[in-house]
Amino acid sequence: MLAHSLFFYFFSTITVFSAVMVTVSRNTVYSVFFLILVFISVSILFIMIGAEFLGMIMLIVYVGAVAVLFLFVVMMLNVTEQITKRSIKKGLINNISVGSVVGIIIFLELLVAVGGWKYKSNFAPFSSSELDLSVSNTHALGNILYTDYIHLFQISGMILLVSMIGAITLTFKKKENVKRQNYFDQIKREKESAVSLVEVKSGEGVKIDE
Amino acid sequence: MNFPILSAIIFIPLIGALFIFLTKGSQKSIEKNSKYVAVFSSIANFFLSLFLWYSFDSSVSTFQFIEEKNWINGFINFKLGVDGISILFILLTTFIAPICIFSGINSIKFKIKDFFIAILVMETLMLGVFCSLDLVIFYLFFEGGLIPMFLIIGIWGGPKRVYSAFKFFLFTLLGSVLMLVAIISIYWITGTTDVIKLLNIKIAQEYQYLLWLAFFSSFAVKLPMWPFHTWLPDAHVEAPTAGSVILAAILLKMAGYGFIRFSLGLFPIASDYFTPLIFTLSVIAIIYTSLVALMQDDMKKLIAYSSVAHMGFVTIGIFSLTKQGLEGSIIQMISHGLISAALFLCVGVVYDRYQSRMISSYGGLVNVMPKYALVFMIFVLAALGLPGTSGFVGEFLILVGVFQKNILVAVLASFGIILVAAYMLWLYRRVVFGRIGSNEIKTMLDLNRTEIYIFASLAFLTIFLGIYPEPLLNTVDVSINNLIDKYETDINLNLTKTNN
Amino acid sequence: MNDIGLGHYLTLAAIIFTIGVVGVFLNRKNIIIILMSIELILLAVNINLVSFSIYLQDLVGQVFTMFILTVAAAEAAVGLAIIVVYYKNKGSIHVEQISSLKG
Amino acid sequence: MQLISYILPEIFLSSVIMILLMIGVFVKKSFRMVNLLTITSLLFAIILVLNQPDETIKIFRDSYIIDKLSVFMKVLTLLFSFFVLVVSKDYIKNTNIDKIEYPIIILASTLGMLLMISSYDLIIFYLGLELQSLCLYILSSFRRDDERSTEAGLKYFVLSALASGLLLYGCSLIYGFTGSTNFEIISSILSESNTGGIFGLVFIMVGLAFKVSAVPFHMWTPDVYEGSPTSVTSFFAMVPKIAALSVFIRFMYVPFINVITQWQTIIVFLSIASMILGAVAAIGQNNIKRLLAYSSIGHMGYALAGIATGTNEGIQSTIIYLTIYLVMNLGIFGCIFMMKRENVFYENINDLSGLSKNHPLLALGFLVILFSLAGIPPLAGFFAKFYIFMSVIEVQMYTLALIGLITTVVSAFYYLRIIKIIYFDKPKKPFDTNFDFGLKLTLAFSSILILIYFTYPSILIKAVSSISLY
Amino acid sequence: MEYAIVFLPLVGSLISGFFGKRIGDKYTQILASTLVAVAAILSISIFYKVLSHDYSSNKLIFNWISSGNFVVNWSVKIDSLTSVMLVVVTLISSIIHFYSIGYMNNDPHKPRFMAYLSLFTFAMLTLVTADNFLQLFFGWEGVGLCSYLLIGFWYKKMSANSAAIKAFIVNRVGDFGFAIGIFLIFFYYGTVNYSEVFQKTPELIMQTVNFMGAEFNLINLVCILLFIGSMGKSAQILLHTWLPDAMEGPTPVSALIHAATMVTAGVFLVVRCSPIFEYSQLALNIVAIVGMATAFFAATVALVQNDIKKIIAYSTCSQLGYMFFAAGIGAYHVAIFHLFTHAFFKALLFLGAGCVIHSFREEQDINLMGGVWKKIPYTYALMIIGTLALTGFPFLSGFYSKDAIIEFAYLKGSAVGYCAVFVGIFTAFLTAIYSWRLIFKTFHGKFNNKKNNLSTIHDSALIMLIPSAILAFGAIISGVVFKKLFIGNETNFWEGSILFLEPIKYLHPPQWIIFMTPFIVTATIPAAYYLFAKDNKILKNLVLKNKFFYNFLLNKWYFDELYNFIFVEPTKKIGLFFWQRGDVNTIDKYGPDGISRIVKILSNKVVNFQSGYLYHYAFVMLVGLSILLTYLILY
Repeated sequence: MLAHSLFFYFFSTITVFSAVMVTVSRNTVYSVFFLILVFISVSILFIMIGAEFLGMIMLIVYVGAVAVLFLFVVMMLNVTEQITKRSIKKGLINNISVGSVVGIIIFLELLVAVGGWKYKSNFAPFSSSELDLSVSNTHALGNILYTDYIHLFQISGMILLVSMIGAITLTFKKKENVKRQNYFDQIKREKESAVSLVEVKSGEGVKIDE
Repeated sequence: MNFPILSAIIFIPLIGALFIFLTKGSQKSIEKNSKYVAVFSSIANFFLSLFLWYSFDSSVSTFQFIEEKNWINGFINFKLGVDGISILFILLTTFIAPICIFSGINSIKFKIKDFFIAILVMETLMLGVFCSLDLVIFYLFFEGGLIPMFLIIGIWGGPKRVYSAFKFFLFTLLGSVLMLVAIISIYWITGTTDVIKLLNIKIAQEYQYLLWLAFFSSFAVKLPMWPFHTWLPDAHVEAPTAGSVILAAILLKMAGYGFIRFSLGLFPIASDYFTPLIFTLSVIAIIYTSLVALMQDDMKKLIAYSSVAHMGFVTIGIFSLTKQGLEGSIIQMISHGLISAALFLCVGVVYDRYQSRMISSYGGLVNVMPKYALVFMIFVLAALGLPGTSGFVGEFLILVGVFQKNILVAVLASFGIILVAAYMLWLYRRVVFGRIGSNEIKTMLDLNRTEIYIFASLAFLTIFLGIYPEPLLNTVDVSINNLIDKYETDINLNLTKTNN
Repeated sequence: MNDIGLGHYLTLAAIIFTIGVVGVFLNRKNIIIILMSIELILLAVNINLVSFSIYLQDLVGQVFTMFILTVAAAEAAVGLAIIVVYYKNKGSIHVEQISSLKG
Repeated sequence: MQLISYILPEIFLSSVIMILLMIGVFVKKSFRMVNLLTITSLLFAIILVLNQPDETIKIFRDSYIIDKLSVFMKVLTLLFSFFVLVVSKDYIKNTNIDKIEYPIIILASTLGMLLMISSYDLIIFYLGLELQSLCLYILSSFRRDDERSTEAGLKYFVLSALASGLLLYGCSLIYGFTGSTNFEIISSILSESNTGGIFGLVFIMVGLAFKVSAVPFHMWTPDVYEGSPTSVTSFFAMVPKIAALSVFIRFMYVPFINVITQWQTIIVFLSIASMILGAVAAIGQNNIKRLLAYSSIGHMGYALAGIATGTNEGIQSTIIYLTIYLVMNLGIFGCIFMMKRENVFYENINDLSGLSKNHPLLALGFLVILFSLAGIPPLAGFFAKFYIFMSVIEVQMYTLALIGLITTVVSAFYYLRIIKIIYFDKPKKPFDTNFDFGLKLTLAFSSILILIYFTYPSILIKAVSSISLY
Repeated sequence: MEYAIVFLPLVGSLISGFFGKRIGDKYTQILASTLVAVAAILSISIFYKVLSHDYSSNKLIFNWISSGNFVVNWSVKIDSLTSVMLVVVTLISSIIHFYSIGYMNNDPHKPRFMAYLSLFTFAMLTLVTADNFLQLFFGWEGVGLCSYLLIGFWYKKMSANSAAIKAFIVNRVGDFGFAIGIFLIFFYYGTVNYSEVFQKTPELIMQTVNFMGAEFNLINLVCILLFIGSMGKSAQILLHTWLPDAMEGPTPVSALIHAATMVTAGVFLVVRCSPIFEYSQLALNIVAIVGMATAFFAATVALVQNDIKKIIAYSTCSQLGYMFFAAGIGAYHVAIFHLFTHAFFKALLFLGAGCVIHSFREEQDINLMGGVWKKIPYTYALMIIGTLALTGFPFLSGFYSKDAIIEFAYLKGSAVGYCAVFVGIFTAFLTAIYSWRLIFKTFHGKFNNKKNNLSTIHDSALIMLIPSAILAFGAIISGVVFKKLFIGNETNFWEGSILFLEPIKYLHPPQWIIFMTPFIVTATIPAAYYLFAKDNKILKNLVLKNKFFYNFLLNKWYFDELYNFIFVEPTKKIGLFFWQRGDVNTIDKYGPDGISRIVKILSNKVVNFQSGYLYHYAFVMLVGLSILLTYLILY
């Protein structure tokens, strides 16, 4: 129990600290790194409380893919160094204190919700898919993911497809002036069409590429 | 009789409008054809409504020619019908509409096709107001009138037309949305919006006051009563002649009709309770606007203010709840419909020729336009309630009626009659008499044939009804009796209830 | 103090959530930070769900988390794509300069 | 197999998406074909939806529901996606966004909405929501060379992601405090003393309010409407609202029905705020799309008022309102798609100046639709409002009704302003007239429908009268 | 026949009005005059019938208004009073119709003039033949209208138009009272028909009524209100200001309307309502006092006026005063008798004045005339006859009627009566002075006119002189002939139309009273001749010494200025105030315009709020969230 507490406090401190650093650090690259740190520590917490599949997935998906994507974009756009000069724009929200007040209010309200939990006596949860302690977490998840939740799985596939299409549509630019190899054309080529004779009048050029 | 004559009357203009909408061809032929269609459909409608009047049985107090169709599933029926009160307004509407169209032929210079459509649609909506026997249908037509009127003011209006059109639209819309709340509330309170049923249901007293006020807000703006009247002068001033005519002759009457039919009919106790309010506002309207009218330098504005004053008479007449007062109000509304229409046409005549509504730009018109001077004189006199014109009958009956209820109000209102004479005659003097003001006036042409016919018909009716208003009085007689009887029983019932 | 229960995890989630939320609107740097803040918010949700799931002995929460992870990844991809496109047009992704649409 | 037939429309759409993707990739210059196929497949999907059994069916362990509401809403969604594609054909071609991805993404987003509409479980709801949101992010920044379009996309993305973050947080609370993600179970467990659950409710409502752009979660709306390509704006203005509202209704009336006192005031607040802001803010606008954004905020305020009543009549009135609103918006966007001079589209209100002179029919269309949007009888827009107020007054929410009516008057002002510009001002250069037949037909269809709706207003009542959740 | 009398003028009017241009000036004039003349002959025959057969009738034309128990008919009621009025109206009218043919010779609008005159005659006839108050009111306003039209006949003259409007509006003020009187009558009697009202009056003597917050006796109130109407129409003091101004109209108009007929409608009304007035001593006293005040006031003003027509107008005013105080002391028949004779001689005076003006080519200032009596002898003779009749020179018509008034006043025996005697005699004296002043200044002395040469001045055409001569004849003999009938001791001519509650005492007043007036009147002639024609130094001295008094009279006791100050200007100011401050700056400013301004300001605020910054938007969302959460926590 003590170990649990120690680990919890340790990693949650790291999590909170890193989360703060994500938003306040001046260098965007650092922000990404802190984000990775957040993910790592949270995934450790997940593993600690028994959701080891999710913990691992989190490492893979977030740290391995998402964060790297972030890093990639940050590098690509070359926006690592932030303009440090303070904003001179006036306005209520530019004031950090007001923002923090709102933030604190929201936080306190969330705590009220959390507190609501404490006062719930003998709460009997409805459980549709109870944890089967005999199998591992991954196994249990796998069991229901492809049976009961197959439709969700399919939908998430659709989501990924769409995001792929979207990312491509938005960023992919066909370069017009670059000559590309076209395998099909190459293979399809017949002997007859390989060479064609053109009569060239003097003084005029020939268009090669149709 | 199975022929749906009311629907026919309501929708003939609409069909006419549709025809005009669908006319194709060269600019000229469109204009010509649409002119014919407009004139034909409006006049045909007038004759049809005359026939309606002819076949109307004025000895029965119930609604006649009732048509009922299932409309909104389950709760609202499309119900039409007329009684002695509404039939007169139908006649007025179908009579004024052709006049507007003729006036439009004379004075509208562009988009004449659209103009006819607007007028005919307007006619349909106005007729719908007077025919409908369901609150929702009534509201539908009542509000729908805003659209064509807005366009008429805005498209064919004067220089400040945008402001006026907006003011007109928003002001009246604001007034009537409250009525919508009230109508819906009535539905939930009583379970119906059918006027005939509602007339026989007693709405609980505690609801009546608020409902009455909601209806009042709509009618008071539309009528208009002081202090909700300021849209009227603006709208009138900027509207084209035909627009002013419709506005003054019919649109304002919708509110008066509403007061009689709904405020009195549905909320007798509240009407009784709020009568002092109405009296106060009306008396203020009569005196205040008469004084304001005195100082106007714009002809149309002056007439507009005088309309406010005249409608003030109407309201006190209605809420006097005496036979004379009510009948007087109805006659006053009809006659004001004729007279104010004619007065606006009079202004329109000179406006078409000289493009100015300022009193100061005229003078000495009688020298070049003697026929015009005569016509104008007749209607000025009718407006100031000279005996022998319909204006007198209405005003006098109203005052006789009010006198029985509240002497002070009657006296103050009569005071308005003096002021009316002052500003109308002053107006006439400045415009028509005196020396010719400018060279342009010298070249102005007198009334043409169409104008003469228009004015002659209006003048004939004005004087005829002034000398022999019996046809109108006979028509409304039974309905009014019925209304008053019902009202009084309701009041007495309430009195005994509170006493016990 | 000793007993680490659900409340602790929920509180942690709440803190991270708050940081994420505040990060969205107090951040005056570039838009990518905002994206990361949003990732923080999602993370907070995940913490909530997982801890509930464990506490309730119910797998649905974890399944939910799975899908949120998926969606978050997809969202990040699309979001970054949009940022890239925007950057190409504008030459900057500084939050205070993104205001050509207003009023 | 029985199961498959219930989700046939969804399966059909997914497969169409894949097939079209294939076609698009492998057939050169295939935009026209893909577009056409998308349009036809939407129509076909409507048939499939209508073909579903006429009873309430729950599948996938009660996480997916097919009932009257979902069928009606799905038909609307598909129908208006169809219309949006039809009317924006010209526009897409002229603004060089005629890529095959465009119709496909619209299709995918439609699929997402169908899922949302039918969802009976938090997870599937969330996935549907995200599917459509992702598509919308992409769509709004579809003119990737245009700074405004991409800015719109960016803003929409960030705010929407924030909103779905909040929504998810709410979902997690609901899950935690009721132990389930299924709507019915939530409904049976959630009570007023369940603070956490109620907090979850608020978070979820915020997310939904964002989707229907209710004040104060509307901030994205004007910018996104203005910045996005008009075809996308028209999509934004119509289709997602259907899904969002039906989900709103579903949430309020199924899982949260027992805490009605809690959410009722919130919705009333949202509704009033939206009505007021929608009325007030649109007044100074010059960009017609931006104006319509505010207008749609206002309209959603009215739609929410119907939900706030907590009665079946309320839901029905909201649905009727929504339907009529969609028809009107279809019309108005049809008009906007006609604001084209020499193949350049204009979106400033002043460009309409004197339209009535050069294009009387188009002007008339504008007139009818704008008056209808303003809610003036006897046009359809009036009936929309009328039903809403009927249900609002039935439960005696007079304040809501009064504020609603007064904002109607205020908002009439800016509709009138457009009419004024069209009818009262001096004409400018005429617009092009070479429009797509589909666009013309749609415009005529919607304006005539609005115009003659009063002759048979029962039609919608009949259609929705069987919808009841309460 | 009754119908013919009433409607022939209307027919004439309509024909000349609408078809005058087509028929031609001359035929129009002849037609209109003839029709009225026929009416006159018919009325004389009616009069004869009444005289000989006690004829009376009430013919219903048709129902005018019937609303509940408010039932009013169009009708022609004939009784003795009506028959007298018929004769006066149609006779004078037809004479003046003919006269106008000559007078309006140079006017381009002859048909219109004829139409107005005939229309007026019609209106006057409906007034006198009414059997109910409403028809009376119709005629009442009808004559007012015609008066308005005729005063403003020369529409190019701004002053004429103003005078016309003034006439109409002042009359309206009177009508205001009249109308309220009618309302009151209907309210308490339930009818407005004479016969029923008169029948019911005795039952309602004790009825009190709460009117404008005070308790009144019904009958008193009704009578006073009706009398207010009369005051307006008959130009009694306070409401008299329109009459002198009305002289802007053509002279035949002044003769017909503002001397002989219309202005006497007030007297007619009081006499007609004698069955009510008889029950209200208070009202009668008021009538008498107002009458006396008017008689005196008008006579003083007439003393110093310079416009020939205005002098006669004030004289009319003064004579009307006589009639009223006659009625006020209960001598209704004498009032009518004076009305009758006055119609002749006053019309004669006006027509004479018209001839004079004609001769001087539209000159009306008597200071600019003089010394022409030889040049225009016929006119001179007519004027002399008229003046003699007016001043009450023995054996001319005025003598009988005016003396009768004074006698009856004396016989009344009350304080008011004695007062009336004094005022009557003194006013008669003043009348004589100003009348002779007019004659002498106009016809005697030096020729003062610059515009015209003395040699060009000549008598008017026969078409003008002959009608005048007829009137002169009437002015001479009407007193003698009809004295017995109208006010004779044994006359029962008025039975059924005038009610005398207490039978009149046919005593004779003391001799000195009878002789005093003729004596004064006769004695004034030479004095006036000396003052005005021979030696005007005394006069000038007198004027110089009493400058203030002179100006006071010259400016008609400053009534116009006073009214202008009290009513006209404030009304305009209030109107302007209501318009500018009320409508524009209050109702509009804070009403529609104010609201729209607020909405616009609000709109700007909201639009500025939409700053375009992402963090801003997010912030708003979160604030919204926290508000909702806070609300729920506090809730």
